[in-house]
Amino acid sequence: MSPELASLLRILAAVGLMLMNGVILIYMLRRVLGRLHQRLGPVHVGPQGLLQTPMDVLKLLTKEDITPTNVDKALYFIAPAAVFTPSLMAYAAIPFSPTWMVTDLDTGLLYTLVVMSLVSMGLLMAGWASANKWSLIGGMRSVGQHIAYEIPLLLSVLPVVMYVGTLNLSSIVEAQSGTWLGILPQWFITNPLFWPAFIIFIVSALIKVNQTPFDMSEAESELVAGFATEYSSMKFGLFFLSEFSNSFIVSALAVTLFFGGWTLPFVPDEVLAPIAPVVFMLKVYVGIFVLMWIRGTLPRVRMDHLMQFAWKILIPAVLTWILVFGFIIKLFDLGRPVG
Amino acid sequence: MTEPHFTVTESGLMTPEGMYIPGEPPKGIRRIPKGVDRLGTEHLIVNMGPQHPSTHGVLHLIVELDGEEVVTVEVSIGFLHRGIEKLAESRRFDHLGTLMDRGDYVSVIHGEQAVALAVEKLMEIEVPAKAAWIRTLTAELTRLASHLVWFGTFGLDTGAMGQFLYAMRDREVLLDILEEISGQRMMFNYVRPGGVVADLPTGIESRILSFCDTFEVYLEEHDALLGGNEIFQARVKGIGVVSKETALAFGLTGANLRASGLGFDVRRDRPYDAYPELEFDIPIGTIGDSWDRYTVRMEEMRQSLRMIRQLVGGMPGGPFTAKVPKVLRPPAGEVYASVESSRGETGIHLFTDGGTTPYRMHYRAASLFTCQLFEEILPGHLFADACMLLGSFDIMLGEVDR
Amino acid sequence: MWGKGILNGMRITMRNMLRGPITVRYPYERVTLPERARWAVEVVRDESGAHKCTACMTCVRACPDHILDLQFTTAEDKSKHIDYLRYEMGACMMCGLCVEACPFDALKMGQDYELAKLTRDELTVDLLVDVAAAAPARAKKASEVPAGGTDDSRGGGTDG
Amino acid sequence: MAIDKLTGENSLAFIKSEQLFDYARSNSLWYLAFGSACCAIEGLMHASGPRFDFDRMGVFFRASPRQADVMIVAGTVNLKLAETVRTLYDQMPEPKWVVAFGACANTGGPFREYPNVLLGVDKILPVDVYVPGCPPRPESIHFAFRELQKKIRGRAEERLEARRDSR
Repeated sequence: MSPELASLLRILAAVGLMLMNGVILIYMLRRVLGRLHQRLGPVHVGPQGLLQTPMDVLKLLTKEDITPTNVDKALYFIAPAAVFTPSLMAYAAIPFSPTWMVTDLDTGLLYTLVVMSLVSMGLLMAGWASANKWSLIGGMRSVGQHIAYEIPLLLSVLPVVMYVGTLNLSSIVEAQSGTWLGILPQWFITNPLFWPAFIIFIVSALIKVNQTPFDMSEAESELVAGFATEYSSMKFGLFFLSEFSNSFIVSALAVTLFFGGWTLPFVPDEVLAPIAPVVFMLKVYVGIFVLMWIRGTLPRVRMDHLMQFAWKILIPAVLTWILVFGFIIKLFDLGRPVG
Repeated sequence: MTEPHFTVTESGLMTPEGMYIPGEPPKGIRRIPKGVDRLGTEHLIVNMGPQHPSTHGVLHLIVELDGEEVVTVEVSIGFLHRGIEKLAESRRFDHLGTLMDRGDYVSVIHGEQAVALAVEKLMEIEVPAKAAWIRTLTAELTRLASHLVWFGTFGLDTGAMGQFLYAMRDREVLLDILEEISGQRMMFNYVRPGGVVADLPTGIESRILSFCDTFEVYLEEHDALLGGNEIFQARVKGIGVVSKETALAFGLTGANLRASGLGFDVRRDRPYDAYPELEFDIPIGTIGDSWDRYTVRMEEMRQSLRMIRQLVGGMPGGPFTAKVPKVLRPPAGEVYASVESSRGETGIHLFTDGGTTPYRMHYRAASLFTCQLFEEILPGHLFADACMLLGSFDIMLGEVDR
Repeated sequence: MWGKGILNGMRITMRNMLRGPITVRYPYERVTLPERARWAVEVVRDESGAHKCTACMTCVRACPDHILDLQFTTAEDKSKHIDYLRYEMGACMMCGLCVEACPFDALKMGQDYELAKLTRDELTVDLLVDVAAAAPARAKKASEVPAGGTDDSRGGGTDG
Repeated sequence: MAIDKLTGENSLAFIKSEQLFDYARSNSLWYLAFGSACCAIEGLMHASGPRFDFDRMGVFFRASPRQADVMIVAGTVNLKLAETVRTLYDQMPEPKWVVAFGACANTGGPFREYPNVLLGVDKILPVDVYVPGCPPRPESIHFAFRELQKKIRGRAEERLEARRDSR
């Protein structure tokens, strides 16, 4: 097989995975939220309601596609794609197993974070082009929160990068294989040195996925449907899918950086190799369940509280922590650069 | 965009009401001229409602926003005007309850009770003890159900779906009990002049008591889930402060008034039915912000539970209705009777001319007074807070528009 | 500490999740209605299908919404013959006042809440027409139409 | 001509795919969260609450009319509100359905003697299902949605029928 064909196949697999993921995650969200609220969630369409999201997608595909009169037609049309494409591109560098990934970028971490930050541009486009005041406020809010939390998100992964000395995601995973003293898995989450970074990462990542408690940009009780107010049919479906795809990416990043990716402690490599993607996906889905649990519990944060938290607390905190962390690993010579 | 209603002259802005002086509101009007403020940005006017998730019905607010800050608010009501007061003039006195049910459609019994009390006052009917106690019991159960709707939608306004669904879960049990007593889940048509329609069904006492036991646990959970949440506290504390003077000036009653630190409660100050024989406390807030309104209502739910326990325990025997003629014909005159509904004082002012229908009925609805307050309270808050403020006041549009 | 309340809230939602769902799977399970439940007005019939209405007009006068319409003709021997007792189900608020007023207990509040109709004409019914007697005729009419694939009354094809 | 037989509007392939889409539509009815009065509590809030859980049937609410399939008119519509209701209906994308929930939406209900109240929402919208009751139980709206699903699925059946007859 020629390398071009192989990479094409990989890209197609990533697209398929993303669509599948979106469909499964929407179903999972409805079931999990249902259970959290002592309901059932969709159960009547297909066995255990499994056909529910395919039905929704089919319906959205055949709905009338309304273009309101006063919209900026070009932007209105591009915006869903501009939101959807980055969240698809972000799949490229995620290491599902030692061999399963679209491409093993040397700057994989940076690439993923940068591509994810493109989403906010699409949201602003949608908000601006819709010629709707709710959409405009929603788009503005989303840009505000994304820009504010880009910085702590980028900075919070720095301790990991300083520790392993690489931006390559699969190298970061490899650095976490093995155990501490034969008891704990050698994931970064088991090392107290990484806890502050992890907390900051989780908070800023939650904001990136636009979910409660940080769903100001589509706050249902305030802005009707935020940036997506004027979108109908599959354009809306793309927003919907990309939101879930984002939560997958965020969870996958957290697993890669802090929970050891596809590694498992006490399992020899030859056993692990075939089941590595399964292990990875399981970890990611546990992470997504926690996201949904948070979503079903917390009320929404106010915009100005959020901004103050970012600029006044989170960014100084993460900068300080990077400084302290750098001193610690330099003083005690803790860094374990790979490669 | 409409035409700006000002002209620019050499000395500044000329509005129809006079010269605009920066930093001060224009003379005679509160509205800052459109499109002008200290940043020089254009104000955004959004129409909130009649279809908007956080207006709880069909309230229409015309909100002028400067960025995210609310500058002015105009309340537009009347989307649910269906002539309850006018239709009452063609309804017999014992049928008035069916109209009042649909006035404040969440605290239903209180409307029926107010009508019944008014007619009884006119005709000087002595209500048997048991009827009074059953009425009070159903009224307190309804108060719980109504406060649960407030709690759920307040949670929904803050973006938390869980609270809403948990509140609905508890309300289901309450509605089952009320359905068993009266026959319908919402529009009971149970209280009539002279008493109630039917006796309590057998075995309902144990159901009510077991509900009280479970709900006591759930109520503390609700309080911890929403009230204990730091995000929620940061959003409600110090927001929407209604001072004592404002509260009095706008004629607030009920929990909104008590949150401002004024302890007026019809149940205690103008007691009716079985309330004089019950032991209960009246929670009072301190500064009148959203947090006070929240805590006062939560405490009211606990007091309601306490009252329900007393009512079930001490239910007297005897007939459940007084001897009343089949067709009520009160003497000519006028009467005012009020009850403490979940939203404040619900009053009925009846004018009669000796016929079988009222000559005129006035319905004093607490939410209408709360509605007027928005134009005063909302400006200066962020838009997100404005949505929450609407939730914290607990208005019911059926009562506002009637 | 800031954040304690949030964690406590997460604990509470998890506890609620473990309590299990309370959902009634409606078409397959039903809530038993209490005895006093009031839904659409029905006419009380004895075994032979005869009703007790004497056309006294009390219910028509009692109805606050004026949705009952009773027409009768008086024969030469002063016996009343009821033409129809028309009942606008679509406007009924099911308050039960007509049933309370009826001196002959000829009316009762039904317990059937599945009242959804597809056309407006079906919202007005003649209460005195015996539905049980008319049923065979309707069944015959239905049998002429071939049965649809997914079209069974309680629960579609793939419900599970 | 030949290709028309295979893909035309009355071809079996077309009708069968329509049938599939109708099945999908009937199983994913998102409703517009717009209640005006009493019925909103029962028909929208309690019906989607934990006890009667609308989500089971794939029915959940959208706040924006652009994403809704069904409009549940729950409550009294008076002349001032009628314009809004009509606008909301016009903003919904095709195919769309209307459920008139409760006595007021059906015929004006207890308030129909008042001149300001609209005598049934079918005066301004094409109503598909009427649900009597004041307010109806949450199960009533579930039943109404099942009726609506049957109606949606029945459309393709009718066309197949017509096709068979035309041969």
